[in-house]
Amino acid sequence: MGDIFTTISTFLIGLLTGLGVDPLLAHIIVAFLGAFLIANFVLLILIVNIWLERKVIGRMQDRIGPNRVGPWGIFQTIADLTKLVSKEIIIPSGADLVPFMAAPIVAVASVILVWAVMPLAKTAIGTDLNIGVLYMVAVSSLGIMSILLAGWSSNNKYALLGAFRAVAMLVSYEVPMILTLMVPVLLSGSMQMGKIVSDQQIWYGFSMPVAALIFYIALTAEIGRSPFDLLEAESEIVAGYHIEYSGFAFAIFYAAEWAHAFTVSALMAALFFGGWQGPFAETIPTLGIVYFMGKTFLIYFMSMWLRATLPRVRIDHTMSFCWKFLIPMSLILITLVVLVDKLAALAIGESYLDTTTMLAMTPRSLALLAVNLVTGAFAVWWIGVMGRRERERLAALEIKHVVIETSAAGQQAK
Amino acid sequence: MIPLHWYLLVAAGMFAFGVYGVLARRNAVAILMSIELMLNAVNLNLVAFWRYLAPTQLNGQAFAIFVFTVAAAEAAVGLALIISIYRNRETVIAEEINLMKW
Amino acid sequence: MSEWTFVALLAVISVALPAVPIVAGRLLGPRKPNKEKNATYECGVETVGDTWVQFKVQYYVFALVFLVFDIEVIFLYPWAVAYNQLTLFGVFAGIVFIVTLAEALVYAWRKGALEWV
Amino acid sequence: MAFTPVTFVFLLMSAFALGGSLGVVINRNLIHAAMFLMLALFGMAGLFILLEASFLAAVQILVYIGAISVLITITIMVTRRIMGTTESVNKQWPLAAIVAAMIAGTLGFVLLGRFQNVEPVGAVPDTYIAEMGKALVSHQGYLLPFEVASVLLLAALIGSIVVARE
Repeated sequence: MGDIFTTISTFLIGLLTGLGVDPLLAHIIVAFLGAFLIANFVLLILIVNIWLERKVIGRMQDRIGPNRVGPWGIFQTIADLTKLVSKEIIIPSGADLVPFMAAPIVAVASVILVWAVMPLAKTAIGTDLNIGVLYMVAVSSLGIMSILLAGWSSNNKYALLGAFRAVAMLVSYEVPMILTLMVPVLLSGSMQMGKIVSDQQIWYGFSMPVAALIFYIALTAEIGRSPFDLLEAESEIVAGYHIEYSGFAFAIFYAAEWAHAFTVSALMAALFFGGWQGPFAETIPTLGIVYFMGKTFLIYFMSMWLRATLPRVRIDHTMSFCWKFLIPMSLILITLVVLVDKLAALAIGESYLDTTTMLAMTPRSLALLAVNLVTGAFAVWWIGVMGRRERERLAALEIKHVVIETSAAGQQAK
Repeated sequence: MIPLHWYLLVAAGMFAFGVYGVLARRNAVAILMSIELMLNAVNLNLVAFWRYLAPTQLNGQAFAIFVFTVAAAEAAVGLALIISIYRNRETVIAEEINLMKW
Repeated sequence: MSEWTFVALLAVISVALPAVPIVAGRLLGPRKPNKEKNATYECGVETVGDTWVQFKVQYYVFALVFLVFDIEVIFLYPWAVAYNQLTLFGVFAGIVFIVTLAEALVYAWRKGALEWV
Repeated sequence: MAFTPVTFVFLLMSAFALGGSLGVVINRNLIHAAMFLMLALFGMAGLFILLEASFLAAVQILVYIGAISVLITITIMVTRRIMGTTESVNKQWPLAAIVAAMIAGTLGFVLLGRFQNVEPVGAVPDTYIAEMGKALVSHQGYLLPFEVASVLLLAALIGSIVVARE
């Protein structure tokens, strides 16, 4: 009933086998169609996303945004794309051709491959790997490789510098990402994305708000968005690792970045905000995809909002924030969570682990919420202490600076 | 299913390449990369034997996991040594690092 | 293993989708290279010396600390999957592991290895 | 033996693994050697998937390609100055080639003699990751190696920070 995905795939397989195709081959063909659809969906939705983001950010900054091509400028992205296609792909002298061309392809592939394990609805998931979460992290770590390749093969100082910086930053933020990603795995006792979503009768984002927040910050850094857009800080390293790319090769990098931004919103929705969960989504899977996309776009809107609001953080602050705040906090959080949760489970018994209904999940969620609030309060206090310490350090420097300046001025006067 | 000895032959080939690299390469980083190849070949052997001979036991996988850990630790310390030597002696060529050679 | 079929197919598609337009762009697009155009872009100034400027060791140190934390994934993820079935002792064993990792972080911090300078 | 898609994938991944290894040991340009290393590691991950060790495959990509290769690439870039101008192999390379060929020959001989026609004794249990997690923290399992591994990582970190920063 209402399960459009299973219906279509059984229909297609039936059709193909009816035509005399080998059943194995029929399955492969249907899987191929599904994969083709997903990959194209990820890339084509960018046309909407880019326009939407430019429009939204324009409005937030009291501008109109794209408004020339088509009604409300809706065809702006297509016009841009056409321009990029017709441009020459320049290979700079001294570039290493194969890695230079492979880098944007790896970048896009690493994003699209994440969607293989994304649960779009109860019955619509590419493939529910038993290591789904780990697969996702592994695949997105290939993106780091593509940046290193691009920076190295361009034979450009800025590109290399940008790549080094990007890699240092991305690997750093991968640590809190991996650590907080362990939380959904801990709670659902599985790395399967399908199981993690279907276990969320109460969303993990509600029972574990601090983990969700750390995860979201780490993801924002992973996609290189404001306030962490140091990967392409125009004023510092020109454009970063893709400075020498032009034409469609650049368009591919650009697409990879935007697709990544959309993908992490979807991940956030799936892992912490219940994915396809919603009223009647259990019985009508088609509804699930609507909920999932709705949540994804809401989170995506959040990241647009952040981008329009926040200025860029300095690179050393970015790194300290990761290593000296996010990682210690996630370690503390995980330690407390496993300890309190296990003690509570031993105290309450079997019913504690029940995830079938919202009511059954309430005790566990409350326990976890308490742990999270305590950790969150500690985190707020801690960041206050660190901020004060940094300000005092800077103030001390300022005084020294003034002293040197005055003594230099004194010498000049003589 | 793919026969077991195919995997073992691939592992043996990789191991031999690694041996050649360790013995013949001059650059210390290249030697380290060859060592990584040999460790990987060993891992492939472990996993292949696990799959064919003892899929219900955990030993094969567990051993492979510890090999991973040791490989990572080895790479970290080895590369740090190479960087340190480079800074002191301006070279990463294994033959030129002969201060301790009698 | 059959569940990986989809991943393999998606991998082929996700490589082909960007590769085809890039290759087509190279073949069909305009192609008029000249010395000026292909020169390294440095905001109009001619580039001086090798691209291979010396890099700081600090990049290595960050990658190193990252490596140590990345390895922990191998151990902690299976532990996390088994978590709901573990005894209190098992949970403590995992906590000891995490604390040892935290010690590594504290050491790197105190040594100033986490400073970006 | 029938030629199935699985055979094709196996051959492709073996080609990646072996070709990548060859590239690592003969390439003069170290950065290219590092890229070949990544190719070899990727092929290895594919072989792990064929062997139904999907957890190890993911770890292979995450740890080896995502961390160790990055570390190696950064080291090459940091120590680059005199690279590429010198010979890539030393004077004893013919001897090394002979030794390697002998090792390969001996291993191949032994393997072909002993391990042909081995049939898998059973299927991999679905819950093996959870089993692994339980074994890692139990007395009967790998509790001691598990804790020692964390100490090893701590020691490696301390050692390499001290060495790299003098």
